[in-house]
Amino acid sequence: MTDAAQGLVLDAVRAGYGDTVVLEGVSLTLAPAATLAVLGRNGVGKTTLLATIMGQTTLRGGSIRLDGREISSLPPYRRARLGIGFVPQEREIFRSLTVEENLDVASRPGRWTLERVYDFFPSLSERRRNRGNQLSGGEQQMLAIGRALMGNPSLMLMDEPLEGLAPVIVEAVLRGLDRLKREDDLALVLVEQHARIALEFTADAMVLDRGVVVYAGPSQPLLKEPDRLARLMGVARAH
Amino acid sequence: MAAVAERVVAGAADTFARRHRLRWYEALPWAAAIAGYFAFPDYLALGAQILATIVFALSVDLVLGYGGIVTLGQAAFFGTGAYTAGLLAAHGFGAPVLGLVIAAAAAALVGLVSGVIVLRTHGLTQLMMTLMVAVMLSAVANKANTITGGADGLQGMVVQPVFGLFRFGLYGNTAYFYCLAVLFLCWLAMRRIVHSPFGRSLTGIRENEARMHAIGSPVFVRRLVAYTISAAMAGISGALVAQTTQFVATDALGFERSGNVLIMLLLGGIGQLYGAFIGVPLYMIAQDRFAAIDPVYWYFWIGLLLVLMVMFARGGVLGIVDRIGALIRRRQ
Amino acid sequence: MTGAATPPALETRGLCKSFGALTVASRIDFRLARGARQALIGPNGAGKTSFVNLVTGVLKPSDGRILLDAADITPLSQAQRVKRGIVRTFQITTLFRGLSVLENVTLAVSERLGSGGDIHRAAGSRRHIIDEAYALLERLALHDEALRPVKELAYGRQRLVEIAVALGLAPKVLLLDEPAAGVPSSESGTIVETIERLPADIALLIIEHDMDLVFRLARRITVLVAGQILVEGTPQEIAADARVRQVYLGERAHA
Amino acid sequence: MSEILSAVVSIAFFGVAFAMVLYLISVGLSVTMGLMGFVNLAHGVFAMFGGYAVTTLMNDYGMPFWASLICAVVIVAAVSVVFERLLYRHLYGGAELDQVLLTIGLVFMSVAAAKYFWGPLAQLFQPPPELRGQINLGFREFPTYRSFLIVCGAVLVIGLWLALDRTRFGAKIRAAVDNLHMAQSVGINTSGLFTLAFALGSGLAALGGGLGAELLPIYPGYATDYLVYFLIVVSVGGLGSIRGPFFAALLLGIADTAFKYLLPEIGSFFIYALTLILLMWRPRGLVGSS
Repeated sequence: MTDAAQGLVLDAVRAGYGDTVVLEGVSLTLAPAATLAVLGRNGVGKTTLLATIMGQTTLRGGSIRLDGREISSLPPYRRARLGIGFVPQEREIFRSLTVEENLDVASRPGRWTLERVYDFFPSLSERRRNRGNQLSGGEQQMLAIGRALMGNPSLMLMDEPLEGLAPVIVEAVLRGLDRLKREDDLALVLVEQHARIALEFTADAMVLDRGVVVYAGPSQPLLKEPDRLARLMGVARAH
Repeated sequence: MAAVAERVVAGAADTFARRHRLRWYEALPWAAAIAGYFAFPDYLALGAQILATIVFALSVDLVLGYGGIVTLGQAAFFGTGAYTAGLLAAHGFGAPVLGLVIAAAAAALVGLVSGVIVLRTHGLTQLMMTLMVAVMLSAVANKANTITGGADGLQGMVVQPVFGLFRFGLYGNTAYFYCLAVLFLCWLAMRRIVHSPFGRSLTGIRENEARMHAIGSPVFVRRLVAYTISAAMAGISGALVAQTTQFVATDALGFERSGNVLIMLLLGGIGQLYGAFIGVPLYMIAQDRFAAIDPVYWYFWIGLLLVLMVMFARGGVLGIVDRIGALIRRRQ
Repeated sequence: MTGAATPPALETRGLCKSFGALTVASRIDFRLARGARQALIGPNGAGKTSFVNLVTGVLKPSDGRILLDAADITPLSQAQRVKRGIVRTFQITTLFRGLSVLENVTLAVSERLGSGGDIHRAAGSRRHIIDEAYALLERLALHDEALRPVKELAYGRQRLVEIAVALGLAPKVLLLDEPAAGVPSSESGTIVETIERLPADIALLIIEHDMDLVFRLARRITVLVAGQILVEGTPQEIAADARVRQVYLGERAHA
Repeated sequence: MSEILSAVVSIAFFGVAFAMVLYLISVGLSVTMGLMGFVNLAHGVFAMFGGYAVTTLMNDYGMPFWASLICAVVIVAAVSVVFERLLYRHLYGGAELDQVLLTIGLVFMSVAAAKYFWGPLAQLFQPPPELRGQINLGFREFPTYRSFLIVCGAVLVIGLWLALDRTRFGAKIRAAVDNLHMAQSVGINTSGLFTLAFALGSGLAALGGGLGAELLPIYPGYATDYLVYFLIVVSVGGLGSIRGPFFAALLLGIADTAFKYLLPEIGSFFIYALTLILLMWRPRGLVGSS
């Protein structure tokens, strides 16, 4: 399906926090510029998957390769510098930094610059002098995405970017993501509770249950079979 | 099969229920103390200081090792006890046991009052508050030098014979056995406390405060009680030192005293009841030997030892003994 | 349903809580019948854990009341509520890790019987407390590991100790916060069985995402969304509810 | 009136000069405690050796005041990096008790080392000729060196604040204090940042120790005797804050001077009591956040 030397490859990854093992043998392959939705109920390991790729969990087994290079023993900052951008669930904006500083501390040379991010999210440009703790939820989300882009990643990990946003803002963020998909050639892993939105947005999907992959394949079939999706996600129960 | 399983079953609960019973090795410190009396008759004064300081280290072990409260100000209670006993003896109330009791009460009162303030906070703030209480008392003692004699020491202490019978003589027999008897009583109390449900709940608070709240334990009250008892014990230690040396100065309240006792405890092993019995003699005997040669060197080496222990041997002597024991058991 | 003669084991009336602009509980009217087997579900950030914290007294409500057996317990502290029988477990194992399994449970039993502050007698001499704790471990098949420090146990076993400590408090109302969280599927079966076998007189509220687990354990389900109760009903009703699916599967606003 | 006014001016003047020294020494401690969560009781050691370096270079090697200051800062900062890499680093995120014990060990070692190399007495410190004597500020004469301390301190404080507010390095430090994990996730090498921040803090302490040698005499007990002052500044100011300790230092410097002037008998008692009360009122310090 893909050239294993390129993109992200996880092989039988076991990982968790301290004593707890959350992921139990997760494998996935993501080609450059591909899009993947990661679905599943709360607590099945979606966030842990992203944190593991980023290097913030305890890896107990398996390997993580980025463009053919084993990165599983690298600290998070090295992974970020190799081209992984991270948009965490709680956004985790640096509160005491201004919008511009939030972007600046993450910047590395490349196609994404302050100007391009401001062009992408004009409302951030208006608030460039405001501190992180003075932003609305939507602005924080845009800033979190913009901050990840400033690192000029080849792979973006996004953890529930629509969580807790008002519908209007959800639309604005989605428009931004659509544009990102069209205009940039980065690969995208999207963790979402809103399964349908995520499936419409991505080519491939993966459903996790209790740290195990229960579905890996194209997104479209799941979108067409809501019952199957509901079953996979454990929202409905198999009778 | 079933019978075997049953025996194992009963075994676990029995083992658990028997933990507070005396073991043979618990007699060792006392045997050593008696042996020391006969073996080193010229060092009884030092011996008495060691015994009194073990009481101090026990008091720290209670709050730190069992209660999980990091304190830099235990000298506040030691000093309170020392000055109480000293001032009593300087004003005609030189009966040692009475002095001890009043000193313990005074220190407990300081512990209770400061505990109400200190124990509401955590982390660095708590650390700072313990330190503040000690330096405040130290400042008071310094400024009230007409009463305390300041850094030169309290003048005119007259300590009467113990129970009116045993004089504090030149050779330190009385001082030695007096301290040994008091230490024995403190050890009994301490042992009882750590094996009591109260002591267990302190360990619970140290291990996981949130869960103690969730099982309905009045965490603050428990800590306050422990802090107060510990203060009383530190006060007893201060009084012992004051009575047996017939001397109190402001260094009784100093930061070095609070720091040194932590080191002695770390040396022996924190939170293990017997750490004090190992760490204090080791430290004080070494200090007596080496500090006589050069006190400057002494502090350098003790500092280095501390750094090395924190980096490589955090359990102290008892921790090393435990590890060797575990190794031997694994071999078998 | 519940007659007026038997008030619910736990009830909240108009329970509100907000942190600044963030509302985590908004006029929650909730009832948990005696001996109930009920689940509380909802997406991330719905306010489930805040609800548990409000009921157990970790958080003080901005408004509203909490009743246990029809008695108002809103002003009571966490410790006092535990004494009245409101007990919780934790989503992330919260145990005395360095202490043995038996000690963990003994601490709870001893606290319940009011001897936790006892300083005079040795803990070991109170044989009835140890025997009770031990019997509890036997019931949960943890007795073989009674003397091992909790931190040496497999995580799945630690989750059982979490329940054992709660049971040591003889709860009337037991709030299980994701009892199987972080446990591999191979071990979660034991936890479900343990919960199924809990005494019938304990009112159980299970906060959980795993629908298999919820459907197996709960006879009623409450769905919490954005600090409000969206719907409450039997598992069948909840499974058929379009709103619940929407919350979980999501729709684009224009779709 | 003039007498009261004169007293007030004196107290303010000497208090502010003292505060500058306290702040320079303590600000690094606030950063290490806030950024790395490390209870560093040995911070005063860096200030002390800064003071020893300055006085030794000036008195024994005849080096000019300014050059000595710069050398002291460089030497102490470099040595502190070795300590950070060898010792401190291993206890980041560890138990508070271990950090306390390790740094008490370092304090003991440094006290002994100072006594061994420099003897028990305080070092002689002579300001350079151009900073001796009195300076007339129009309405009154003030000691030149203290005036210099105030100006120099103010310049350094403004410089430090600007550096932290306006530079990318400063933004990275603030980002790491705010959220360590996220800072790593955007590519910030926090471990390298720690070392740099540590070196910066120690260098500033050395500068404070050297500049302040007239107010806080350099002798072996320095690191223990003034420790309480540094800790007060940091805990009252608020951990991890850059500005908080400045206000705490001003408060402490002026209060200390005022009490010593007005109530010499019980001054320090009131300082400690005031600290206790402030901490009861705001356990996280003046500008500390939860």
